[in-house]
Amino acid sequence: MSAIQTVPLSSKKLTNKDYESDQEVRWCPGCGDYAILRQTQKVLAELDIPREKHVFVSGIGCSSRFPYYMNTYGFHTIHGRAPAFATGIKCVQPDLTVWIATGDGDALSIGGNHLIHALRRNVDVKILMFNNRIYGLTKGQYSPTSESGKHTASTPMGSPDHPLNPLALALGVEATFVARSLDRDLQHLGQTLHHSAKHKGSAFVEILQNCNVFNDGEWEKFTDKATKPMTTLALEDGKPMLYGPNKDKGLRVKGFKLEAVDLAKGEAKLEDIIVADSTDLALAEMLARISGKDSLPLPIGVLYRTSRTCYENDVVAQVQKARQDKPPKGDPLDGILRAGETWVVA
Amino acid sequence: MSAIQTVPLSSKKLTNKDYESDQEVRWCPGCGDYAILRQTQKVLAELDIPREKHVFVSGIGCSSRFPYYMNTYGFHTIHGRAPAFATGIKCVQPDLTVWIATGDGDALSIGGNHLIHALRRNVDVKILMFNNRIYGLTKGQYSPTSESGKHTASTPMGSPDHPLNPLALALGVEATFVARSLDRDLQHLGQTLHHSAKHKGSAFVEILQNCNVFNDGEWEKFTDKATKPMTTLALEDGKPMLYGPNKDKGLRVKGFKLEAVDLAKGEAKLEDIIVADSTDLALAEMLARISGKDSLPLPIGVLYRTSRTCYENDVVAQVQKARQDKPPKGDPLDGILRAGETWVVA
Amino acid sequence: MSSASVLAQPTKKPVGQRTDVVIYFAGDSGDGIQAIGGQFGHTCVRMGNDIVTFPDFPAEIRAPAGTKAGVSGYQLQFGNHEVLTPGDGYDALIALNPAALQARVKGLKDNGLLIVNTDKFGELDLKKAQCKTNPLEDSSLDRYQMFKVELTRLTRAAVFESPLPAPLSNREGDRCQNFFALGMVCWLFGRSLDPTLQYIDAKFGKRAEIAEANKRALKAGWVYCENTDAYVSSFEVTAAKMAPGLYRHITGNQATALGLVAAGQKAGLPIFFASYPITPASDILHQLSRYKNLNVMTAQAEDEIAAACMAIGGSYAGALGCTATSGPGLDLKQEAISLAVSTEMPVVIVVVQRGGPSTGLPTKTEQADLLAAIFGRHGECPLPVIAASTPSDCYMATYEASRIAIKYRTPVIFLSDGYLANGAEPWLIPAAKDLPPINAKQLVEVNGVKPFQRDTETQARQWVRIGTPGLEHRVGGLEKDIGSGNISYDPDNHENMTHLRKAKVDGIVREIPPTVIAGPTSGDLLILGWGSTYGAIKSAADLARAAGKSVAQVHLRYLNPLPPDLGDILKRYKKVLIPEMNLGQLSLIVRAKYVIPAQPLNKIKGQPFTITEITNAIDTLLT
Amino acid sequence: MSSASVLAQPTKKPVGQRTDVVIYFAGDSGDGIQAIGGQFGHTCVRMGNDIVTFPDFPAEIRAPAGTKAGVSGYQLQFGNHEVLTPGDGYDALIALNPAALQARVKGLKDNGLLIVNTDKFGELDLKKAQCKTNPLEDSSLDRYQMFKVELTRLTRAAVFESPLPAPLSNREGDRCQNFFALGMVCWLFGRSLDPTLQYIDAKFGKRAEIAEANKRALKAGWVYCENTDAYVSSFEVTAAKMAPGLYRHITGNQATALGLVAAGQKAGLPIFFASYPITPASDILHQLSRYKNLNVMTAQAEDEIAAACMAIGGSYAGALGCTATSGPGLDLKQEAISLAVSTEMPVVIVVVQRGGPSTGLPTKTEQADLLAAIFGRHGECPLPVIAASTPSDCYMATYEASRIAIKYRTPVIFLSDGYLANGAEPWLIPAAKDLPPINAKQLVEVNGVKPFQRDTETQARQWVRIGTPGLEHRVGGLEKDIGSGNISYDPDNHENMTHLRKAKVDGIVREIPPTVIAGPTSGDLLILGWGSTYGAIKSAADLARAAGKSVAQVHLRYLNPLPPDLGDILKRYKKVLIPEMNLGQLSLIVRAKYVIPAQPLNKIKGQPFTITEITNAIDTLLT
Ligand SMILES: Cc1ncc(C[n+]2csc(CCOP(=O)(O)OP(=O)(O)O)c2C)c(N)n1
Ligand SMILES: Cc1ncc(C[n+]2csc(CCOP(=O)(O)OP(=O)(O)O)c2C)c(N)n1
Ligand code: SF4
Ligand code: SF4
Ligand SMILES: [Mg+2]
Ligand SMILES: [Mg+2]
Repeated sequence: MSAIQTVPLSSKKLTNKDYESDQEVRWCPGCGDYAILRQTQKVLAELDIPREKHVFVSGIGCSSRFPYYMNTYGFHTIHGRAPAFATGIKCVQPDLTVWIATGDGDALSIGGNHLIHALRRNVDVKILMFNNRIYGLTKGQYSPTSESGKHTASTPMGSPDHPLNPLALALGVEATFVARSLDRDLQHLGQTLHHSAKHKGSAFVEILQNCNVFNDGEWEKFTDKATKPMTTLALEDGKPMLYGPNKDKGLRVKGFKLEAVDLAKGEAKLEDIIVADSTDLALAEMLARISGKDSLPLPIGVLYRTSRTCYENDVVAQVQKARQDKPPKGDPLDGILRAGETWVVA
Repeated sequence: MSAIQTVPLSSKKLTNKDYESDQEVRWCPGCGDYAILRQTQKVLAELDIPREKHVFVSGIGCSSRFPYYMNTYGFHTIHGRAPAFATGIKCVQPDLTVWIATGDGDALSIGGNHLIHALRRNVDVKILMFNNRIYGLTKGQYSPTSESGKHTASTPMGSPDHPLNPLALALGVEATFVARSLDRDLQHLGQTLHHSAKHKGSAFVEILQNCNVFNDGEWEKFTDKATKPMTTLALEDGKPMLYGPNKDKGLRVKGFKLEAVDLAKGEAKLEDIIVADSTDLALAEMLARISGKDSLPLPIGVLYRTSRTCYENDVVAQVQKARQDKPPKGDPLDGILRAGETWVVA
Repeated sequence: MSSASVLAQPTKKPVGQRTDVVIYFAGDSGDGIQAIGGQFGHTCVRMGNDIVTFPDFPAEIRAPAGTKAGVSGYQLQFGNHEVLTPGDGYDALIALNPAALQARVKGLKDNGLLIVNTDKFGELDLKKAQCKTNPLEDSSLDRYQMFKVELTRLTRAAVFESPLPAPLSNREGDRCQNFFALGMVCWLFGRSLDPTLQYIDAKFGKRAEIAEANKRALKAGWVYCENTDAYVSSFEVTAAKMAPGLYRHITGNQATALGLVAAGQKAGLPIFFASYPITPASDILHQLSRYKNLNVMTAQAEDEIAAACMAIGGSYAGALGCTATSGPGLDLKQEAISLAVSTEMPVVIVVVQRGGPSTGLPTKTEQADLLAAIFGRHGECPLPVIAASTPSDCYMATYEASRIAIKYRTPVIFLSDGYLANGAEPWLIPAAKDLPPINAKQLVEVNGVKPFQRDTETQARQWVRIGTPGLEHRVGGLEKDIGSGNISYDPDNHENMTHLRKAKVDGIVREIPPTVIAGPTSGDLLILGWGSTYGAIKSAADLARAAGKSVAQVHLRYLNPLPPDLGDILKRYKKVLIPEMNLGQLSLIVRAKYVIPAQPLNKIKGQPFTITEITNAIDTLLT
Repeated sequence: MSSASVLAQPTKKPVGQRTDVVIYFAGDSGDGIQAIGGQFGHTCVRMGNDIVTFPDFPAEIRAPAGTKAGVSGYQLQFGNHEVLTPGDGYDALIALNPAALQARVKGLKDNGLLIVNTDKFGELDLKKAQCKTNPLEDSSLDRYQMFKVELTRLTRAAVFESPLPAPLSNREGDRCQNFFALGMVCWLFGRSLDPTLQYIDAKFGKRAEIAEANKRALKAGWVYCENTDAYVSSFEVTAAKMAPGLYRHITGNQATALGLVAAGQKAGLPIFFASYPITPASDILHQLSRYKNLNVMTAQAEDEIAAACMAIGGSYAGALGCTATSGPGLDLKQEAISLAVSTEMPVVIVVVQRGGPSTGLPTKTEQADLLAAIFGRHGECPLPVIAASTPSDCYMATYEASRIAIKYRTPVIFLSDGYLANGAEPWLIPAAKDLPPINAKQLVEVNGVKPFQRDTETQARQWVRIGTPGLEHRVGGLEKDIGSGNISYDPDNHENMTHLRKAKVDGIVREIPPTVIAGPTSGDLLILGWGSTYGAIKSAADLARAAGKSVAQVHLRYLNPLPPDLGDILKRYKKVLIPEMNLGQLSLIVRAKYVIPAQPLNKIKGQPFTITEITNAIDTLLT
């Protein structure tokens, strides 16, 4: 174990309020970030973790202002690098619960490399990526998740980029926990955050978030009460993948492809419907490819989870092992200064 | 079309020799890079592209010395950034054939972000990633593809990182061409390079390469004549995935998993064996997950290909369209200087 | 579209005369302050005044309503003479809420006009603004001419006076308050409403009810002043004597974008501009992406490093590669710029400086990236650095940066700043034909010239058009043999190449015209400046000379290399004062190079110098 | 393991005496030159000499055999007095092939001893080395004492003289040539074979046949000289008078690693070292990853940016965060370092300078990152910069950098260079107890102290142990209110914070002991230096004083801030000379700060200064 330790107070039960910092929240009125903030405060209050053990790390962006509003430890760093800071923090104090609040630009554009390395290393951090498919803070340029052809401040003739699929990327680098939720589905968001907090290892959570100033309505068809039942599919392990207002539509496999079927119309039977299983990587990859643009409903919830040693555990374990195997004798510093070949001049 | 044009010479048929530069090749004797160099020279001589239309761009590393040895245009840039340079080059001269020579460290460690963005944008570059699972040039530290637990100069107690799977990463970001080949299988390498050159769009080719100084024998079981038939599977579109010295072993799907079966032992029939289809993404993802560590053979060849607009095409097309739609009148510069609201002071 | 100048709105009240006026509009981020500020400036210009503007807004997209942090401001000076700064104190402050009042009233001159919206001084409003007492009721504002207006109520009354072309919510109606305020200000300073009426039509044309509501509010504000009994009087500022010709408005970022386009056109090269958004530089990307019809390619890269590398790749392939960023992005680009130095690629790097260090004050101005621009790369890695002095000057400065980059085959850093970038001024539109030529000769055929051969005058190496048959060669960041360009580890060669790189940049002095001295060519004090401090320094120096003091001014365009005659000039004055919005960066270079004890005058508040601050420094030094 | 000193191998031939000798081993990259160079140095040390070494190898892992580009060299001076540089000219050159001869013979003194392997002068060898004629046959080498040896043949004969414990291929046998050469050199300079015999056993112990072959070659080389009729004579260098105590060898990179470990131990903090490999800094990571038992965590990051950020994260979490890199990596880390300045995180950034710009000369030394270290970040972003003067001095310099980082809660840059990093010297091992204490107090409980409260003396803010209940707070890179640490856009606050950051760093002068002047405390000439030029400057200054000249020397550890007494000292000399392996970076700062016309002496060849070069500059200045 690292030498850095703090003494936890006996933690009395806390409420959302206890997680609100004294700083004014400075997002645009109506921004989806508010809901995410409130849910996060709520989930933290429900967790069995003392408040002082939470650290929120962020990069730069509207979303990255998040730490200021959480009455926990917080580090608002530089654009795109939050995963690297978080890795340092985790190695030195592995018992902290480290959260990263990041945007689609922060995480996937300038920060893409740090993100994929944190995920493959399985650093035990919870990454909440607020995906509004736009750069909010810099006033409306397209982001790596913006659809191609998008007209923005920097692309008056349409974006020439093919978008990144955040979940496919996370799976591609073998993230151990991959999920998606929505700013406007508070309950689902709360649950998903809860699952991510409980996961030991990197948890990647894409949160579809509305930027009502620069990209209003981007996710409306998935969040609007009227269309949501048909456009989204809430995954629940062990349950068949059903959706629709009457839960009578479902997903079936055909070859290596997923297919939407209508049970009511007799297109398939319940047994044909795939049962959600977040431990199945190949299935997760197929689900991750659903874009919500065609007839298939967009999966929300936990797409994939597995378990693997966390990076910081290995880092710390090596120190422990070295200290056991080669316990420093006498003044340890003198020991290493004098190690190796030495000679005496009289 | 961009304004930058060059006049091609009527190209006489060239040979390997014509692609050898006058610079001494400075890799360690026995390094796998030599074979890759020779095959590339050979493939280029066979292509129907004038020599001066080839540009080799590289980052830093042993592998990144590649451009110096090619008698084409070449740009040895900085560590990890070759894809960004190549993107600039392609936008300005889209008719060049741009190659990137890179290492596992250059491409996936410091350069991971540029790689994934070039791939998703589908910039028409051919990325040859020499994967020796080590940092050669800096003398033997572990790389992002090194297996975890690996003992290297920087990890005397073993690497704490879970490795990246380059092909799964490329698929995760929707690369349009994903392949693998070996430094020691000259014919296969030549073919694969040929396919990549013919692909319009980003081609990502992982080449398993031996660094005989710092990581000797890393791929031996896949390259050694004795073991190769059992450990590798050469993909050929339309052909069943058979392998083994007598081509009597094959791959079959079970659920969402691949399974090795022995036809000779009657474990399956030929019809059960999957037929290679490089247009099937889900299949490609499953194949990409084969690590070669368990009983399944490592797939080599083209795992996946699809077609999508190239980034630079869009960039150039927008310029063309703007010039058509808003053709500058008179002195075009005066035109835009005077555009918008103006007034006269008498 | 070109439009004639407009006349003042006729008023029935008496009108005073002024030579210049400074106005400050302040309100919430959501109140439309930038819109009416810009519109007022535009109106002044159409009426023949010279103006300087200074938008000043928070770093948040929309900070919490009603708080001081959320205040958006727009300062503007207009006059009947050359106007050089947004002005020191304001003659009038329009404060749409208590927070705006609290945050900005410090700048209002004694006896200045203070317009406040009394409808926004409820208890909650005061609390959000952290007012302990109501400033309208305590005597804290006694030294101003207060003009209290029930802006919200009056606006609503005007907007909903008669049926609109389509229904509008109360909230939408309230959004017209800014135009009511603008209407008032137009009356007060005898400004025409026409340009604003045109603007409203153009902007809201698609929703006639909104256009109509705003027009009603604007006119109502004007009429309110014309009819009100409140003791305020109208002032007029006559037109300035401006050089005749065709004018337009221009901000520094627009001018920067146009300068690059101009360079591309004159050089006959495509522009390849790759950038990553960052305040206050993003607009350059936005602007350029609208000039594609002039052979401009734009790319939004994944980060600043990629942007710089793409730009270099673009230059390598024969375009003029450029990129723009601000401080944090400059740090990130340095390694790539270093490669451009080593491989001699013509690239223009625009740096719009903002408050640092780190994220610092992203929407505020500063000049603290000069040393980073000159010295911020590892190794001996010289490159030219050029700066602009006013928003419109960004045009020629960027053009010059491009010209030098191309002629000398070198990356060039052009330093702008937040104040230049967002500030607007009227601009006598220059003619394309008057620009100095740019010779962007590339080697496009085998003619005996080698890729690494140098121009004997400039030391620039060939710019080979890649793709040309017979000129295949390799470049890279390792040290190169001075003759062949092949990799060389030879010690003497490295020293020679290092000197060559330095000599090449130092040789750019031959591009620098004789330094212009405003004022006496020798004397008591020389004020040496660079960048956006120009206006304040000139005003203060002019004032000092008018007061009989021996004060001269030199303002630098070339920061590296410095003008060849500068050393001699500096020695002709007893003292040298260097005002900078940093802790003395040009001072350091001047002291080191000329070994003279130049006096720094530093301000580092995210705000431009006021004339008074410089005047005070002059007075201190001369007594 | 500690080992006693050894005695010279007994010889039957006459032995001359020398006070010091410079030897240069040169051969192909694959010839094992670094091994025998190191082993020879080690032997000298064991015999009581002082030594300085200078390994000099190509950037390629293994450049093409037989070419000049592939030459690997090892220069070494040993003496019976304090040795300060690897020496100017060599007394002896051992050239294992024509390329090595061609590339290095320039450095051999007239009448110097030249040992060549005649078996390697075939036509192909000569061609690879680009020799037009055979240098052994033309008269180009007449001014040297040539000692021609059929090294390959003789080695084979020795190795295969009798059966080996296991069979060995010819190629493997040939690999022993370097030890044959070493055996010869040991005879020539009266060195014991014992340390090398021990080394061979330790290194090849597992393959007895290889160990035996190498031992045979070593001894054969010795015997060959003892018996040969060639006219060469043996020299002896007696032991130097070195301070008594326990010694070890140390390179700069080892010393740097140990300095960090020492700081962690003394501060009672874990070390969290995150780095990305880069020549010549990688070894620091390698070293530290072997000290995990001393509470050292090491991480190989995905790039330099991540490394810096991880280190800062480590400091934020309460460890001493550190990172090491070289020039290109410094560029990349600057934005993160800027955040560490803004948030006041104690981080040590080691920069091992190498030839630039860009990739430059990665395996060669240079001092050209000083200005980038001090000024290379956007905004006003001050931090302390510290340098070491010898390989072993890296220990104390790194320790001091860490101490200051922790005490002042600031990132500190420690500047090493390629010459220090790879150079080795004997080191009188210091005792842990003699190190100055480091007070790494962290706030670990609620006791009325606020997270942003400052120490009144140092201005350092609290180092809050995150995870402590009741101290929850937020930090970030936006400007912070000077009192509360909350985000503040207030203009005056920004100016105050900017001054505070500068004052905090400037205040570190209180840590700087009075400057040590070697030589007269006033006089004709002061040589001011920093970093690895120490030995050459000291030697030249000592020589000049011995020749009756008024020459003093000051060598700086603290580059930012500079020592408080430096200004006064500089003024006491008629002239100031500043030798640097760059184009005058310290010169620039000294000239700017003290407004004195200090003279730069610049060398930028990837090679350290020779004593002669500095002596010449002294002579020029003093006549
Ligand atoms: C190094 C650097 N480059 C660029 C910026 C400017 N910048 C700040 S936030 C941002 C993108 C924000 O987009 P996103 O991460 O999606 O966050 P959002 O505002 O949409 O929540 C950019 C480009 C910066 N602060 N630092
Ligand atoms: C910015 C920067 N960081 C680090 C380095 C040092 N460096 C050079 S090559 C390399 C890694 C090489 O590994 P890889 O890409 O796998 O190439 P290989 O040598 O194995 O072919 C590193 C870390 C550098 N040159 N520049
Ligand atoms: S700009 Fe968009 S993302 Fe940012 S605070 Fe406003 S609504 Fe939210
Ligand atoms: S170090 Fe390895 S990869 Fe590099 S040249 Fe040598 S064998 Fe090849
Ligand atoms: Mg976003
Ligand atoms: Mg490698």
